[in-house]
Amino acid sequence: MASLNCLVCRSDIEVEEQASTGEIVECASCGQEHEVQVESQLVSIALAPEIEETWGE
Amino acid sequence: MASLNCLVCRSDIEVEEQASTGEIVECASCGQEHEVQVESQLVSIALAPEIEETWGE
Amino acid sequence: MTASEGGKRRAAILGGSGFTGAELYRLLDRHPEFEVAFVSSESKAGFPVDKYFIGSIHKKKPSSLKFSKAEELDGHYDAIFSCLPTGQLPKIVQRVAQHTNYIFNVSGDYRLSDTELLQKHYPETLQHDYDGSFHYFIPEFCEIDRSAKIVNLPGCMAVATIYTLYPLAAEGLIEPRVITDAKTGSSGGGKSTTEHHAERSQNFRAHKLHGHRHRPEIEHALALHSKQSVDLQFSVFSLDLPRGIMATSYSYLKDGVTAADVKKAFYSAYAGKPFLHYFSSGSSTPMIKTVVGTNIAEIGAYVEGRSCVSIATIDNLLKGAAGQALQAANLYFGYPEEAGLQFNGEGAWP
Amino acid sequence: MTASEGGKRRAAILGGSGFTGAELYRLLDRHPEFEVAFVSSESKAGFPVDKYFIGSIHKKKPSSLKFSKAEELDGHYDAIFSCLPTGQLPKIVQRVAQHTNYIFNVSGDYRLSDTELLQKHYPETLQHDYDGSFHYFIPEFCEIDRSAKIVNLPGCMAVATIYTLYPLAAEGLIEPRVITDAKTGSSGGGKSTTEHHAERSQNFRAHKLHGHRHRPEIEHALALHSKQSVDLQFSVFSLDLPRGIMATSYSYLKDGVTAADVKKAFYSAYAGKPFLHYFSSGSSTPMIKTVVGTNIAEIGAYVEGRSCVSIATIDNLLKGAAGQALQAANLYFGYPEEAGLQFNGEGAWP
Amino acid sequence: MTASEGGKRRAAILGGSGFTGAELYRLLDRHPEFEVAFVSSESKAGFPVDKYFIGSIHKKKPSSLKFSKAEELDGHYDAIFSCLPTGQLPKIVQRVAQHTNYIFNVSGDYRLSDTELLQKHYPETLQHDYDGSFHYFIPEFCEIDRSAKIVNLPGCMAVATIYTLYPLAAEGLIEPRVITDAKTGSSGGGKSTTEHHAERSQNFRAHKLHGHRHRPEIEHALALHSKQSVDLQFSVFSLDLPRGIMATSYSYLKDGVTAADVKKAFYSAYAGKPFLHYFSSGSSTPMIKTVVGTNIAEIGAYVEGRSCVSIATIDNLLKGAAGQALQAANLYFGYPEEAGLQFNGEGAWP
Amino acid sequence: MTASEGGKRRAAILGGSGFTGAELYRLLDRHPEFEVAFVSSESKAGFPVDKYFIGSIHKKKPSSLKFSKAEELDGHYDAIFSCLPTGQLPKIVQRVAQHTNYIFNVSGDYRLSDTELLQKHYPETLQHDYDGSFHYFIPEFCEIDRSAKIVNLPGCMAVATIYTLYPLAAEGLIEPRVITDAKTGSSGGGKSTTEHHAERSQNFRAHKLHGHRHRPEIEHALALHSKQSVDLQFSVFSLDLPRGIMATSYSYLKDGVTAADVKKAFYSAYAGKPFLHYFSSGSSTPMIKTVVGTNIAEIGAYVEGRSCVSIATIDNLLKGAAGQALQAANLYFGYPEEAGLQFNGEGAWP
Ligand SMILES: NC(=O)c1ccc[n+]([C@@H]2O[C@H](COP(=O)([O-])OP(=O)(O)OC[C@H]3O[C@@H](n4cnc5c(N)ncnc54)[C@H](OP(=O)(O)O)[C@@H]3O)[C@@H](O)[C@H]2O)c1
Ligand SMILES: NC(=O)c1ccc[n+]([C@@H]2O[C@H](COP(=O)([O-])OP(=O)(O)OC[C@H]3O[C@@H](n4cnc5c(N)ncnc54)[C@H](OP(=O)(O)O)[C@@H]3O)[C@@H](O)[C@H]2O)c1
Ligand SMILES: NC(=O)c1ccc[n+]([C@@H]2O[C@H](COP(=O)([O-])OP(=O)(O)OC[C@H]3O[C@@H](n4cnc5c(N)ncnc54)[C@H](OP(=O)(O)O)[C@@H]3O)[C@@H](O)[C@H]2O)c1
Ligand SMILES: NC(=O)c1ccc[n+]([C@@H]2O[C@H](COP(=O)([O-])OP(=O)(O)OC[C@H]3O[C@@H](n4cnc5c(N)ncnc54)[C@H](OP(=O)(O)O)[C@@H]3O)[C@@H](O)[C@H]2O)c1
Ligand SMILES: [Zn+2]
Ligand SMILES: [Zn+2]
Repeated sequence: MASLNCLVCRSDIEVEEQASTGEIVECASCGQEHEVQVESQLVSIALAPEIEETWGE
Repeated sequence: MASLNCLVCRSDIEVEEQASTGEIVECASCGQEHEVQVESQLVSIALAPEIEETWGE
Repeated sequence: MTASEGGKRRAAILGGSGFTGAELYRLLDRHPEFEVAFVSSESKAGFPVDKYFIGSIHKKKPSSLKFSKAEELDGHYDAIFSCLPTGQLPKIVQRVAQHTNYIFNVSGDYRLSDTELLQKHYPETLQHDYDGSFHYFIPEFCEIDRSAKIVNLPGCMAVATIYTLYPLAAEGLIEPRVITDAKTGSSGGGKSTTEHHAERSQNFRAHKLHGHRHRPEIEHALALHSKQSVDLQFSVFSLDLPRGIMATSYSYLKDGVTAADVKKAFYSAYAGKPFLHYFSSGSSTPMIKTVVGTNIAEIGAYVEGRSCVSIATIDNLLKGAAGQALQAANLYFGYPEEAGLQFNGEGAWP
Repeated sequence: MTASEGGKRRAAILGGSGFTGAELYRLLDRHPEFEVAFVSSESKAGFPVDKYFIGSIHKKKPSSLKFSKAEELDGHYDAIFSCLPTGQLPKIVQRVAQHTNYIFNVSGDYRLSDTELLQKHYPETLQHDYDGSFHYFIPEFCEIDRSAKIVNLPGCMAVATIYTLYPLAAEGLIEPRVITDAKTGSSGGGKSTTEHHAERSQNFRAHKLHGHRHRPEIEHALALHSKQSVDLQFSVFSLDLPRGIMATSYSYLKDGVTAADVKKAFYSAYAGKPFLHYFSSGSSTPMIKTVVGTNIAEIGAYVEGRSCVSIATIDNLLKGAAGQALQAANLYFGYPEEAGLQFNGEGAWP
Repeated sequence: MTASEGGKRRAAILGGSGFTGAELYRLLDRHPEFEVAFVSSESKAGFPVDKYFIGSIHKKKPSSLKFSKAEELDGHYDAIFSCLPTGQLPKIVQRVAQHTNYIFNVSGDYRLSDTELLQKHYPETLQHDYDGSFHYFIPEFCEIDRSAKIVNLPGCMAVATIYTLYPLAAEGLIEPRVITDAKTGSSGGGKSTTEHHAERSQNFRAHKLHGHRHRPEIEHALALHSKQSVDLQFSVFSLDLPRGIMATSYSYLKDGVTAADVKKAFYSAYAGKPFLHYFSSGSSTPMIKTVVGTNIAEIGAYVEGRSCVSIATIDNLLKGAAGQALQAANLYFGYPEEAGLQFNGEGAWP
Repeated sequence: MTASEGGKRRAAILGGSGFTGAELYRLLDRHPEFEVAFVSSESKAGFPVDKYFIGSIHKKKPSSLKFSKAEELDGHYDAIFSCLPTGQLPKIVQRVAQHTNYIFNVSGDYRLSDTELLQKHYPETLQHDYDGSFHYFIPEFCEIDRSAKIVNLPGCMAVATIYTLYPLAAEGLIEPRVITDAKTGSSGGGKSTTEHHAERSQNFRAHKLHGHRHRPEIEHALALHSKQSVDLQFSVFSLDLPRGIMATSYSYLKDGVTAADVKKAFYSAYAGKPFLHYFSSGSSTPMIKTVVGTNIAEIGAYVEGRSCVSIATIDNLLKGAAGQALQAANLYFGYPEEAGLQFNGEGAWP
């Protein structure tokens, strides 16, 4: 279980040991989605991809 | 059981004894809806009301 | 409360031939726990309900129920849904109240309690005696009060605006001066309108810039549930769309309040509410097209510096009226909040 | 056929980031018996599917599935739905066919069999080897043929037109010369279009007056199921609407044929078909607005003297493509025909 | 004929507060030779004309003219334009005729002469005495008849259809059976409609499939000017647009008639007519968007084999009514045909 | 300045195949004093201009002019109108400037002068040398500066917003914090867009809530001409319309400022400006429909208490771009301000 911080509101985010890259975890305080990244056992998180909109203009 | 004829295609339409005024019966050949009318035991049918549209113009 | 034979609760709809009445009929007709036993219309009395509603053309077994005049209301109903024009229910409320456990009212009649404001915006409410009690009810924020016979739902533009401001006001995050620029489709005015299609079509124009009666309702509702009061400029515009509302609120964050505080306020207020979809992450913003035909409110808040833009979109006839009323009834009768309100069409695009 | 773990059948979508692919994803995602295990897109490969689809914004648990390139297709699928642009499937069909029981194809590739017509309208089909068999399948008229690996669905305007003419042709009621004036919304052309919103908006114009490739398809399909052949003039027009098709067919009744004969032909052909709503009685006529968002075809036939006007409306992305394909899959796999295709939003008005 | 002081001709508009009346007021107001001296409206009588018309908001010097009741008509006018609802002019025609040289009538009252058809479609015309003479007048095809006091303009959908068929019929190129599928915007029904914006919006539906009263008018007009008669199936559909008509006619060429014959017929009939733009070459097809706001009819004819599709688009309020009436008046008074009918806005795109 | 033969001034259009370029071509083509001698397009080079423009289909004598590549620009022009995408003109400005007296530029390149803001919003402007001078020019507020070779017109949403705020800021009537909620049609983004008609249609959504590059332009322009500066929250929304902008600004009056002060400020600023129609009295409010196709800005200001709502509507392609540029050229060359900018279509309703 890795303990990380929300990239928006700094609240603690718990990521389970067996989490795998690409999994989405939500911050429990502000709802921000993060994408889990596991590299040689090291767990980190990045902001999750946003809905892609191609509105033009 | 009254035996009547479809007002559109003339096919037989069976109306059950206990049918009451206002009930809708469909012709089994052409689908036309009819409204049952019971007057002093006498059963007859009329074309059922249509969807009422107020489109203007 | 008595359930009808077949175990379903008996429901009546007053003003059932109008836009919101038709939607309520459609929703109740598919609801697992209700059955519609009475639908009023003055002009269509005697005409079969399922032959009138465009919404019933795809029904395989049309019902034999006919419209009745409101005065023919008789017997007992578990719930009466009133979709009459504002000002009509107060005239008959004493009598109607005797026939039911609850009146779920989508009109404006019992949304305010201040006598002066009532006199200005809802004079009929004052002019007619009603010795029961009533309750202003937003499903997501208000306590269920089973002692009140009239459960009055919020206004459609009012509630969209409240969704944009509630977390900000409840947490006391913003300066009092707030501006809401609301845009609405044409069904918001009901079936009787003098505005021609050819005039509304291909246009965008102001509907009411000052003095809209949803303004005191919003201010009042926020005051009830908030740490702070707001001083609202509320203006409404007309879209060339049949359905849908967007309310866009502009506020300034108090000194020291951050974008993360705003996110936390919205998330904690709305997470878990089945029909409130707060866009917690990033770039998505509420649209009208994706809420039309659903009971969902899309909500987002976007901060830059101290400036906060918060937006909510709803379908005025569903989350703004009929769906909201059914959601309330579900809660009052102890049914799942989403019963009869999930539409598999959600998500069709484009 | 092998069902996947959890008992659900594994489905793949090719061309899953387009308009029809998105609808199929939405439908399969809620279907009780299917699970989507692969979605192809060349341009979005690697991007999470539920982050791309507007239709997924209201999903509570986004899936972790990502788009893959079509060439990455691997393993076995109970059903592969192909939503590629016309001309693409033939290039990879030999390989794709090895990974599935059935390919349900919404493109035009395997709708015709005449070599000359194929050469003219679907040259790619001829240019690439395919040693399996295929089957043109309209759910309401065609027999299930489980020996064919490719189940090719009809064209969207073709099928709307066929619904207007099938009973007349099948019973041999009309003279051969028939005219169809079809109108379509803008999603019919797929997500890649060069037509600007500002150009299509507030306009109504001809799209293709002669030579549309749905014409031979219609003539062929009617010939297969009919006592008579028709000689069709087929013209298509563009509506300022995102979705929906109306096909209006004009025919002349043979001498002696009556309005009642026409009614009987339509009623006997369509009564009991779950998605074909024939307006048997009177004044209702098919509209686009009431079929959008549904898998329903509204159908009517209106006779005066010897002149017959028959009309069908459908949603091009549902009954014209994704819904039709799922309806076919339901029939092929022995599920209820309506599984996953009932939308509670049906009937919303206005 | 007497010209008023300042040299301008005095014009009156009956039914001047409606859609076509407002357009006529706008056109006459800028016309170099006419001045509007009387505008009738029953409901707005006494109200200043330029305060009522949206079309006048940009006028720098609003006129002081007020609406009057039709019965207040007095004095002499060079031209009276009648924009009353069909059936109203016959009631007052005897009196109105005394006050003018010509009545240019956009209603249907004096379009037909067959008593049986009048009884069916325009009963008021028969019920009221009128001892003068009248003339059905399409500016491009009909002779000026200065002996007739009533110059009756064609119906808006009728004239669009006539433009699609006239060259074919006049030259006797087609088989008699012809089909016209016409689509119209919502202003075609006038300002009093019961159709709600929310119902028409986002829809496309049939308006009248059989029995439209423009059908006998078209058949009659073509017979007058043609070598052959046509047997017309005429159906009308409703567009979600405020203005504009497209008439699409489907005909079969007689044996031996070629595409070149059709081109020659259209070109020789329409070349040189200032408001008829025949697309003689290539791929352009008539659209609604490019004729709205103009007095132009776009016309095209497209042949494949023996099948001919001919299309015309017009603005129903201009070329279909007010513009056509002014064009007629220009011809009757000997002014340039285009006077007051050139709009520099033509060609705005998109 | 040299006039061409025939006495007309020679004009060139860069980026002439786009939306604003096409409008400029249409306007100049009818202008009494200009003749278009060069039109650039990279993709259409060699194609006849009048065969490309939809706006030319009704021209009786198509011109023989063909599109050229921008690099082929040669000879001398009295005026060059640049309608290139923002960022393109700076790349070639040194060369272009040698061929003309003035460049009227509708792109954003030379609207700002602050280096930091340029770096952020218009980096190309900084990256390319230009040793001449330029001038930001709003026809109604700015002095003519004939020493500047580049006359840069304002942004379309910027100028609509400026019209709502200029009198308030110029007279110092409001508190600094101002909010503008702007709505725009789809042609605002130019002909190359990735937004599909089916996606924009039947929707209303946010386009850009924070960080729009018209914001610094507005703040800057107001500061130049005003007693006070404003701190603007500027958000933009997308309408399902091809053309038209509404900017709605919300401000608070300073203590002691009255509704009458606001009226006086607007009236004195705008009375007499030929294209600014200030609704000085009463209940009229600006609409999009009545300005589309015109060079007019409708403007209104509505006060209740200390809250002021001011609104302006324009056609983005005319008053927001091509019309504005021609109005500027008229002023620079000493022609009547309205030359070539009066459309008789003004006032068509509905
Ligand atoms: N439309 C919305 O988006 C919306 C949203 C939230 C709340 N509301 C509120 O909901 C209420 C109904 O709105 P709506 O849009 O459904 O209106 P509507 O379409 O005009 O329908 C009104 C209904 O009341 C009936 N009615 C009219 N006058 C009546 C009278 N004097 N006595 C008894 N019945 C009468 C009408 O039937 P007959 O004419 O056949 O008699 C019709 O059934 C209004 O108070 C409105 O403010 C509407
Ligand atoms: N739209 C309708 O109403 C309708 C109705 C009936 C039938 N159809 C048929 O259904 C098919 C799909 O239509 P649509 O409207 O969904 O089209 P669309 O929106 O253009 O989608 C096409 C899909 O194919 C992918 N694609 C494009 N080019 C490709 C290539 N060269 N190789 C592999 N994949 C490619 C696209 O993904 P990427 O671009 O991300 O790679 C996208 O996922 C067409 O054959 C059409 O005729 C459409
Ligand atoms: N709209 C079209 O596209 C079009 C095209 C071609 C021909 N037409 C024909 O033109 C005529 C007018 O059409 P419209 O669209 O302008 O109709 P409209 O908008 O309904 O206007 C009708 C006018 O007549 C007046 N009026 C109504 N009832 C009257 C009565 N009983 N006695 C005297 N005046 C009365 C109305 O004024 P008040 O209500 O203020 O009294 C109004 O000024 C119709 O005959 C129509 O068929 C219309
Ligand atoms: N649209 C509006 O409402 C509006 C309003 C105010 C200001 N503006 C500004 O006006 C400018 C033009 O806008 P628009 O809407 O007319 O755009 P547009 O429709 O995209 O037209 C752009 C024009 O520039 C040409 N072009 C494109 N890329 C080029 C390049 N790399 N080099 C040279 N020429 C190129 C195009 O021709 P080819 O593609 O044929 O080469 C076309 O003629 C923009 O800066 C815009 O911000 C627009
Ligand atoms: Zn967080
Ligand atoms: Zn029958």
